[in-house]
Amino acid sequence: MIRIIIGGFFLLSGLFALGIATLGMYRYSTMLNRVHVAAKCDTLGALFMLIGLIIFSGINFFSLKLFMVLLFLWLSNPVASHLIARAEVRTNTNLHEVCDFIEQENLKDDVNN
Amino acid sequence: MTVKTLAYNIPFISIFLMMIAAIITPVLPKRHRIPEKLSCICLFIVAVLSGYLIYALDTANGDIAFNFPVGHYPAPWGNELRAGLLEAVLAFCYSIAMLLSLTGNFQSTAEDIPERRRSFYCVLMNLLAASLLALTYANDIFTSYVFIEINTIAACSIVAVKNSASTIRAALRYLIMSLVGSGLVLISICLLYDLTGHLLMQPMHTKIIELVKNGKYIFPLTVSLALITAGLAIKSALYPFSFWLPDAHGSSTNASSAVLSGLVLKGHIFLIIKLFLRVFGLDVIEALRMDKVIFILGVTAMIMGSVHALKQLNIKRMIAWSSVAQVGYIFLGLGLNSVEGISAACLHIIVHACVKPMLFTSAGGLSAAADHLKSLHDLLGTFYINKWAGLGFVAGACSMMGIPGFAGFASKISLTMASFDSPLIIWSLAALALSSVLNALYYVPAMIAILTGTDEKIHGVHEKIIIPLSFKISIGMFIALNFYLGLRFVPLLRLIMRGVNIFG
Amino acid sequence: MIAKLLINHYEAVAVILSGIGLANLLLQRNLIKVYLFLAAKGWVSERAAPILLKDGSEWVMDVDKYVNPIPAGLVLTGIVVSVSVTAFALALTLRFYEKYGSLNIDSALSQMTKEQEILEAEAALKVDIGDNIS
Amino acid sequence: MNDGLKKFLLDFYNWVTGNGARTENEDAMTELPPVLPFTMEPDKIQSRFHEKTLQERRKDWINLHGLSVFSILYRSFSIITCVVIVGLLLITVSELPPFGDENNPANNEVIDRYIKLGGNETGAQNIVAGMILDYRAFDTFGESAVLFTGAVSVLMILSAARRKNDEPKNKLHSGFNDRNFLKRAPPIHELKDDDAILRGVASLSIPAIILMGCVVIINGHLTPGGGFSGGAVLSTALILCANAYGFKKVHEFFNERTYIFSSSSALLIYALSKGYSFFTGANHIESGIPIGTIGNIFSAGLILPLNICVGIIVAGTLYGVYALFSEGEI
Repeated sequence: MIRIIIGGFFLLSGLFALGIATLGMYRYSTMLNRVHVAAKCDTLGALFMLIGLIIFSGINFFSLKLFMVLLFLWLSNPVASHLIARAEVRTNTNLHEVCDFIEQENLKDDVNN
Repeated sequence: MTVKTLAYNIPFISIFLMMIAAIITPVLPKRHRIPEKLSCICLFIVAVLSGYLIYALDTANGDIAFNFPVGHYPAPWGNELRAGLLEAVLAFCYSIAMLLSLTGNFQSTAEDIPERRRSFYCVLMNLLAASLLALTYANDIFTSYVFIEINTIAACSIVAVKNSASTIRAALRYLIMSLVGSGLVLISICLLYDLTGHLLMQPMHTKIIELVKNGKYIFPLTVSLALITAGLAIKSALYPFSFWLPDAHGSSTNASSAVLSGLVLKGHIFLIIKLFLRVFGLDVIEALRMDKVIFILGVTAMIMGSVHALKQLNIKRMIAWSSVAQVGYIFLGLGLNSVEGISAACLHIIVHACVKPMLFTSAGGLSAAADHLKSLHDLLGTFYINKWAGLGFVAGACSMMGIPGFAGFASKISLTMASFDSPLIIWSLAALALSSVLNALYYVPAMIAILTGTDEKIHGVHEKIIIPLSFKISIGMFIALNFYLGLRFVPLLRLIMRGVNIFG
Repeated sequence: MIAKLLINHYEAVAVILSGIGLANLLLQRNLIKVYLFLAAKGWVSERAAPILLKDGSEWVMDVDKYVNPIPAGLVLTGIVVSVSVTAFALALTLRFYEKYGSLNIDSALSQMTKEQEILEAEAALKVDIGDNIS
Repeated sequence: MNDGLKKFLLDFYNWVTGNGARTENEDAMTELPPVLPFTMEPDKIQSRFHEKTLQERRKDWINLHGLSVFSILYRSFSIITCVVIVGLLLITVSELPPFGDENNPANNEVIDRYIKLGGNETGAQNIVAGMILDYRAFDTFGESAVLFTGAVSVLMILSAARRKNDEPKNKLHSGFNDRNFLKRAPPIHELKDDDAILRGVASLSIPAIILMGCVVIINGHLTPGGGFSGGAVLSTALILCANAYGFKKVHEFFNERTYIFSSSSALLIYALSKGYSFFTGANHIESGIPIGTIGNIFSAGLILPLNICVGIIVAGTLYGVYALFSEGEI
């Protein structure tokens, strides 16, 4: 019983995070904002969902597989979002019109200073 | 025919030979035009084998068609190929026509396509040949779909091989139209499978007969028949769906035009014939009233194709529109919905497969004689510069007009004979007459244009162009075939009729 | 009819999707969007749920336990065909874009006609000169 | 040169190309567009631009308005077509045998044999693998050939032309070329600074991905999966490697030569082995290929090597297509 409650709590919070992500995709208009929302909420949502599922199934081979899925999602999802954002910064020539950002060379200088 | 002779294995061997030729071509050295020679040799072997198959089937007593299970499992479980007289004749004709159009355009291919691409071009040609043979022999509707897709991709890319702006655009439009066609075919195959539970043609046929007899699922059957016919009609350029054709066939390199116009369209049309005869059966087709639709579309294509061809000044586009008209003839024969009509349609497939590549090849030769210009004005007097191409064009044009003694006459007379037994006799005769007149209206001026020349052209005061031996041989063979078909078509027609009779 | 459609809802959804794909193919003038049709085409065949081979302590070989395997094969073929056709179509589109600077097949068409007009004018000029020389 | 005529010709050219208002500028007059061959004597050109005939007017009208009229007609036509087709199909679907019913026509003796005897006849635990690679292997062979055809076409269209950088012979096309736009966005791997994050993750995950791909391929006859899906997994490993370490790194062990060689030979092995089994099957000769016990890795006769061949082809092809699109060469 307690397992169902905890697992259900995790599943619901995962769903909540994913819903926020979907909302954010509509709410924001610029690419970088959208990537930000999608990356954070998706990662969090996936974590909650999978934890919920693991709790539901208990400790067995199946939950090991779920854990592997979690591991790879956490590896790949942030990196993918990072690459998308990077590509946007690199290729969008009108980026300074929508947001302030520091050029990478300047960034390096700042760090050095 | 249960004896496991060589003839029994020929359908399989010919498909596999072309496939393996395609597979090993990319790793072959590109020097000395080895890839092209390999495809020519393989096509020649396939032609010889198919000729032997015709002979074996013709002289066999009794049953003259056999099924070839591909793999260790019999009919409803494994794939199957089927070979009869009709398939053998078509395979023979395809391989000969493809061989001749490849050899005839040996030089123009080399001029149009850089060496690095030519090896890939040969791969695609081999795949095209394999898919045509497979479409001819396949006895399984899903196998047919897979090979249709191979055919589509290969056909679109041999259009795009020239890499000029117009060919890319033509290839894109061709691809988009083909995709619509294959989408419809796929949906229809899914529906048919859902209704009958089979993918092989014969079990499907018995099941469909049963369904129609019980009056079950009539509407889905009609829809799937309509969809698959429409899909294949788009791919074979039946008139209202044929606007992609002149671009694709008119702008690509000569060998591609010849093969596309002469053979690729025919592969899809033969699949329609197969569907009508072997999957649905003529009675079901008549009950679902598909034959009338096909007849009307065929007549429209015959007339509108010629009308469009009349407007063209570019010689290749003119020949391409003429293909649309000729496809109309085949559909007219199909629409008659009788064994005679379908045999005449098959004869016309063969005639067109032998004549259209010749026309494209010789048009290529003529325009090469006029600095690669393709307008009829620029071709004035080119007959005297490249006499072989000129002769080929004249023979082809006479054949397309249906002058007795040439190949086109054979199919036209058999279509006329076939329509005597049909209730649609008046319409079909009127359409045949009108379309012949229209054909003459654009082929005669073209002939006059290449035959009238200024004095210096007639008397040879121009730079000599070297006509390669392969071109001469190919045009010579084409002309010989043309006369053979025109003068001795009765035995061939009888052979085809025997084939169609055991086809269903 | 609606009730029957509800029973066959998988098929109905597949059909509607393929219709949307077809509309895209015919309506979109942007070539990239056109290829959405292919994705829809893949769906058409994907109607029946495919495989499972269950293993008790013995091999269960009973018809009731399994779903029809043939549609799975159809789906697989459909996917592979879609992949290769999409790759080919995208390659052609890339070339097209390099030649015309546009992904719109219609505007490329109008450019084409203008181009041809200019070419014709050029050719006619050549003919004029040739006449004068001779 | 006659100035009035020159102005008229320029006007005409601008009218044809649709950029007016430039004629006011005197400078534009001296810089004639390079496209038209205006080097000829103007009195020879004069004959070209005479009073417009009816046919020419029709042509002009079509040039101006034809496209919009055509597109309206085309749009309405295609919408009607689509609606009709979807409606027809919906009616058809409502009349189809109900989904998932046991008495469907599709549940017949064919399926019976596949399921009942499939295991013993093909030796494959996965019925689908047994069906596509043994019962209906000819279709699957065609399918690999489709992939091969697609790969060859893409290779032919993209790689050969781009390397030679062959400009269209006709200068007229150059106006519509916008190559610079394509080059504006440099691919990520071309930029100088290396992405430490990507590299770190790639070094962790590439071995795992390769392992996964191999498992999927090798267990193709036992579990869902097989050559096609496993090959797709392997190709992602190659693509990730290329993105993290640069295409040059991948070139060291996988270039166009190796691609063509590996996929050709894999397909050749596929074709020959399958051809052998087709041939023996049709002629009722024992093929002599052991089936093995169901459930073992080494079972199911030819299915395992065939899956490996298909995996090689698919992995190479998918990576090759990606490389061709982003690099222009494999």
